[in-house]
Amino acid sequence: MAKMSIAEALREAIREEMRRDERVFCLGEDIDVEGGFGGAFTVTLGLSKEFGHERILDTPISEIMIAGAAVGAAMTGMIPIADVQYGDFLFCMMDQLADNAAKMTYMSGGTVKVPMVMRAPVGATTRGAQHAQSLESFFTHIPGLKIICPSTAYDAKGLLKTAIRDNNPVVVFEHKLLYGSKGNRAEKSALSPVGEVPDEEYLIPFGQGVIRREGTDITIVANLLMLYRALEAADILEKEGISVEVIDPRTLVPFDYELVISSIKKTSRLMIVEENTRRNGWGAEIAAQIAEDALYYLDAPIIRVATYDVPIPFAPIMENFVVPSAARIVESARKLMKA
Amino acid sequence: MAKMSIAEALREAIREEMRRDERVFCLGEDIDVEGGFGGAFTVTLGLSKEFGHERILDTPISEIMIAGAAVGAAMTGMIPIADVQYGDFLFCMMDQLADNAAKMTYMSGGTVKVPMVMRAPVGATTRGAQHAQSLESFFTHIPGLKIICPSTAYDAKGLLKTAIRDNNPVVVFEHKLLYGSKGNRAEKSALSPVGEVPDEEYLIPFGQGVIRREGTDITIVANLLMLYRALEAADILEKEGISVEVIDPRTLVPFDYELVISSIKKTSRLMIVEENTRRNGWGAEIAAQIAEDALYYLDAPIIRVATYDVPIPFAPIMENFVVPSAARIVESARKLMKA
Amino acid sequence: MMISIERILSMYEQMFLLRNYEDKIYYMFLEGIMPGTIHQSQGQEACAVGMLYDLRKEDYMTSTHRPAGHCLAKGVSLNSMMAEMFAKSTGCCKGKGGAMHTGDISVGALPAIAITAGGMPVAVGVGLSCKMRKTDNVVVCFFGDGASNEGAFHEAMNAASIWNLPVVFVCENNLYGASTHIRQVINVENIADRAVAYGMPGEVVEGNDVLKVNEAATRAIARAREGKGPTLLELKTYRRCGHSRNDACGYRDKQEEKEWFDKDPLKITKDYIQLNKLATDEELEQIEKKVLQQIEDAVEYAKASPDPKPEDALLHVYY
Amino acid sequence: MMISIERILSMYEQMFLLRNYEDKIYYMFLEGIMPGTIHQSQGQEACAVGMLYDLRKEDYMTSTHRPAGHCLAKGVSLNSMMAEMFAKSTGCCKGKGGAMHTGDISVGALPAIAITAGGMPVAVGVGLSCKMRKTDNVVVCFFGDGASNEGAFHEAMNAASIWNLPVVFVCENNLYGASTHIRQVINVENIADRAVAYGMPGEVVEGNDVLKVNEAATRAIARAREGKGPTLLELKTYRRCGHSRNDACGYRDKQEEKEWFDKDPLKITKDYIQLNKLATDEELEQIEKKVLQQIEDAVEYAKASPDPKPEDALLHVYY
Ligand SMILES: Cc1ncc(C[n+]2csc(CCOP(=O)(O)OP(=O)(O)O)c2C)c(N)n1
Ligand SMILES: Cc1ncc(C[n+]2csc(CCOP(=O)(O)OP(=O)(O)O)c2C)c(N)n1
Ligand SMILES: [Mg+2]
Ligand SMILES: [Mg+2]
Repeated sequence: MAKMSIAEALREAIREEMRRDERVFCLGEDIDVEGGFGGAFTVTLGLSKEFGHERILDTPISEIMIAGAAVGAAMTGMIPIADVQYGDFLFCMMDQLADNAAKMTYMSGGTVKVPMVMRAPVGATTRGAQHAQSLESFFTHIPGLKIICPSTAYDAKGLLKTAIRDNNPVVVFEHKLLYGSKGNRAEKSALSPVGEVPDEEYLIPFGQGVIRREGTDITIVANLLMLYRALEAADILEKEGISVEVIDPRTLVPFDYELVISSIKKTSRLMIVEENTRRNGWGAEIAAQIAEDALYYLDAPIIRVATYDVPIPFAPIMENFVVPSAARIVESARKLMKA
Repeated sequence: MAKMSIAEALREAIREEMRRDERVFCLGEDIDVEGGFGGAFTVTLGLSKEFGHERILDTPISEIMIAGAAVGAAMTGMIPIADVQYGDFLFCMMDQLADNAAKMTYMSGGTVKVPMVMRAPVGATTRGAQHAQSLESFFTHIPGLKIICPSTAYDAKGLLKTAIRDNNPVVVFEHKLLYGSKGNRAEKSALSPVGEVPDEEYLIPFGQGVIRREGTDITIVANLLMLYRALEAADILEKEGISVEVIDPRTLVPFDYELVISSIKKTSRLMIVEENTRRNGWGAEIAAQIAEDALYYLDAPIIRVATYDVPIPFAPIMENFVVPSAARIVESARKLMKA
Repeated sequence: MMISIERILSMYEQMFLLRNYEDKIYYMFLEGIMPGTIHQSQGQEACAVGMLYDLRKEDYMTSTHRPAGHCLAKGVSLNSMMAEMFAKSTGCCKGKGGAMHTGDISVGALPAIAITAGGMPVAVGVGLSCKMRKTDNVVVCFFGDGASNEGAFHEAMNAASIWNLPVVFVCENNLYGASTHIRQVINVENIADRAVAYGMPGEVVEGNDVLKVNEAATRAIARAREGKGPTLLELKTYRRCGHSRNDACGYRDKQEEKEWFDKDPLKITKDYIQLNKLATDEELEQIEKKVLQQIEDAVEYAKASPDPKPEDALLHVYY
Repeated sequence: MMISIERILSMYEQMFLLRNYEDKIYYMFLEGIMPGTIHQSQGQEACAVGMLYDLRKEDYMTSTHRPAGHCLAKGVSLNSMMAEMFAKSTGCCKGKGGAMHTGDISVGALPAIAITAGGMPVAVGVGLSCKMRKTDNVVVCFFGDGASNEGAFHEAMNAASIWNLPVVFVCENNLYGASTHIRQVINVENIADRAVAYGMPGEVVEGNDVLKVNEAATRAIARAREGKGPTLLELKTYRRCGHSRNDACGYRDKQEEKEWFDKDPLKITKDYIQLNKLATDEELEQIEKKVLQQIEDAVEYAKASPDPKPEDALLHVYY
């Protein structure tokens, strides 16, 4: 067992897969320039030492090309791991991801495969509105993509390895405040959870959530940074005698409904916590699906705690107000118990 | 009162607003080349005769530029009406719409306004996966945008005029099978509703849905083409003694929850019909919101009837299978009554 | 030097196939027995055939919303192309792709991409793959004059150049992007002139002369194969058909149409053959009859093929 | 011809302000009393001042993730800039924009756009607006060397050219896009060479010499004002600072750094003034002291300014 940050775990996953399979390569902006950053959050730092700059490919600032090249390489025998510095820039390559990556297999009647991975850091970190968005829900709406969001080092390594071996395009959402990036790429107010990672190889299948904390009164589904806020809230609520079960879905497409339903059978109350803005967030899909399949298990309305429907403001005072805090989760949980 | 197709109604709205306010202009690909198409669906056909090619501006095939230019012109005293030939191409300009159009007012602390209109045809018409998507739900998730979807000639004119006078970016989703485009731009299997349009000027405020058909057993919320499929289904269901109330929201952001809630107070059953793919569609947001605010009025689960989560296949047999049909709505309604 | 007889005859045969395949589709489409829309390539046969004639099966091609000629010339089977147009389960995309997405990866024809210039960054990735896998395969990337104004064009051209990739960028300049004349949307004489912005060789080619196209293709493909990097070829050509469906081309100058219609690539090649007595009229007729029969057979095959099942729509979302 | 004394002195004063504003921010940021991140412009002062010195208030400017110098030179108030860095309600964006989005439309400075090249299509729209409203206003559009590889660059350059818009495209080539040297990502000598692809004049300018920049600016701006269309200016310059935050620039060649650091735009201008005896050292000191005081005052103003209320975050989503 080694202790690792999420950035290190992702790096190890990439390293192991690149050693295992020479078709795997990385491309992105500033991912491992000599003396550079190793990507915006150090995930690919130093990999070119072992694999060279052909397989750790620094690109021009050309997002359309990065995504398109990943699609083309994936269709013809390679396994690209592409990277954007901030998830927000996925909008610049949206067409390639939505119209090509997601549809090539289908449009070809299943004769073409697109085994690519698209990595994107998300989360608000006082950078202002264009470097703060959580874009999961733009992509869960696109059939043909798989969407994962690891929140621990263990999951980061196991899920990324699974993504690399998947024959379909997988978008990996990683949280800026969870990486544990070091040096001059360190993030203020980062949580940077360090976790145990087995020395022996392991893979984590998609579609299996985990219960991060057991409880009996309320089920909270939360991903990435919001998972930690939910756990923080659960501690506070416990002191008030409210027992919260916290579920980390780990992957959004596919999503582990069984786990959530088995949990609400017990708690009969559901809250979803998400960092993306509320309207049409992935939490809406979960809520709607549960309202259709498991309504009868619920004793109270389904609550979503999400970022308010505004662009992310720069001022920390305002950013902290719009992004769900442990306090807001606690407050919503109290209301929910009274409902 | 004049009878008009939706394409004609949109054209009249643009014509009136361009006459009223010289800041209003149109830009897009092939929107009114001499001897050309007047846009992919004839909406802007002939307008250059009256307004000239400066104000009916044919552009290169450059979606990023089209959207960005609309943003820049809007911020500096103009009111652009931009156009994409197929809604799918919005992905090519996603960054400009999501990061600039939607956020400029906010990022500037309210000092800058972006009064632009982005028009986009949606719907599956046997063109294959890249010319078939309904993209409403990618945009309802973006704070700062308003989203409208007129389904009648009367609404098309009244809502578009309101959009043009709005100080914010408005995305207008229009349905290819509802335009009533003529000549060589006519669409096979188009519905092309013709509607009464008053001769005197009128505007339709955003956020006000309408009841297209009254009923007592089930409330169906449906937009664009799905509205007509829902009405068709309602006729069939009536013969079976199931009374359906059909609501056309007309605008998705803002959304008229009051109307829906007042309806389900009566029917206690809610179904949402949408043409976009199901996962994370706008119907999920409506369902989630109702499950949070009005759960107690419901006697049955909230049902969503949407396009299956697949890219749109080319073969009509398969396309008709994945897109909600009146038959599928009827079937779901019967189930819902038994629930 | 004089081209070999069977070479020129088979080029003519291919061009004749492309032309008559499209014409046949056009008539059937007007009859209303075909779903969707069509973007046809009559008049641009010399581009597809000249560029792809010497490509290997292992080489790749990316195409556009106007892919029929490219696909047939790259070796996608006539039957599977026709069946796709009829939305049959035997189509090259099993009826899921349609006219704008035909292709067959087994012969190196990627499913066509209908997003203008959307295939260009993909071609960069294919070139990267050919290079990284240490093959000497190349990619021919087709796009139009209008596509050269897309951001995707710029990003793809630049990347292919700095990475020295085996990509041949082929701009079929048919003077129009839909109804818009290229002169109205670019401020340079030739699209090939844009190659200088990427330090890439650019060449203007008479796109309706299959031999001229093939000569340019030979140079560019050899360059790519030898690892010397990408080339931009601009093939000057013209649509004999509408942009799509029953487009009457009201936006085109009649004089311009006449001049270009006179430069019919099939006629140019046929004249060359006859002038140089490379085949008798009988031999040519034989070829043409054979091809027309193949097309009829393909139509029969397609019509006789089974429709996909509605539920097949749920397959192939994931590989 | 010799430049007027007050002109060169006020240019120097502006450059001195830009440099010391950024340096002050840098120290305060390291102290940790400032939120977010910083992308600074030390070393590129001659670009901002030379380009914008003669711009009218009614003229427009679009900027990037590195906007401080541009904004100050365009006339955004020092106090409101500083207050925005402190995330105060008195900031030029009321604390909502932050370091990457500073601007003030009332002086023609659009809120900076932090998406690389994202401001270029917007500048096209501003140029369109200036033209359609029949004003003789112009737009100066700043972007970086790295931005010239974005599709947005291509689409914007082409549109501005075919529509003959009053846009001056200014590429501040500081040799790096983040950690990536421009040589690794383009295959042409100069970014200005890309102008030919759009039929637009392109010019390479010594970007650290404010007078040379100003001369080029004067020509390009006059051309735009007279309705003769856009120009691409490439200003060769260099960052004296990191790309962002506490970046030690480990990716830069030390020799390269030394050569460029010697070409300090402030020193070049000061030397020019002293060589031509346009001001005494006392006069220069006066100016510098005045500016340093203004900066200290701005810091005081910012610190004393009220924070926004948390709920203010809910305002201004819509106009
Ligand atoms: C991104 C995008 N924008 C617009 C369209 C609509 N469209 C289809 S074909 C076409 C014209 C393309 O012109 P060109 O590149 O010259 O190819 P050609 O049709 O002449 O073969 C347009 C605008 C599209 N398919 N994709
Ligand atoms: C679309 C997009 N991609 C990537 C980034 C991340 N990023 C911020 S600045 C920068 C480098 C830009 O280089 P250049 O254009 O030369 O400007 P400079 O930083 O040198 O001023 C990058 C890659 C971004 N902000 N937007
Ligand atoms: Mg063309
Ligand atoms: Mg730079």
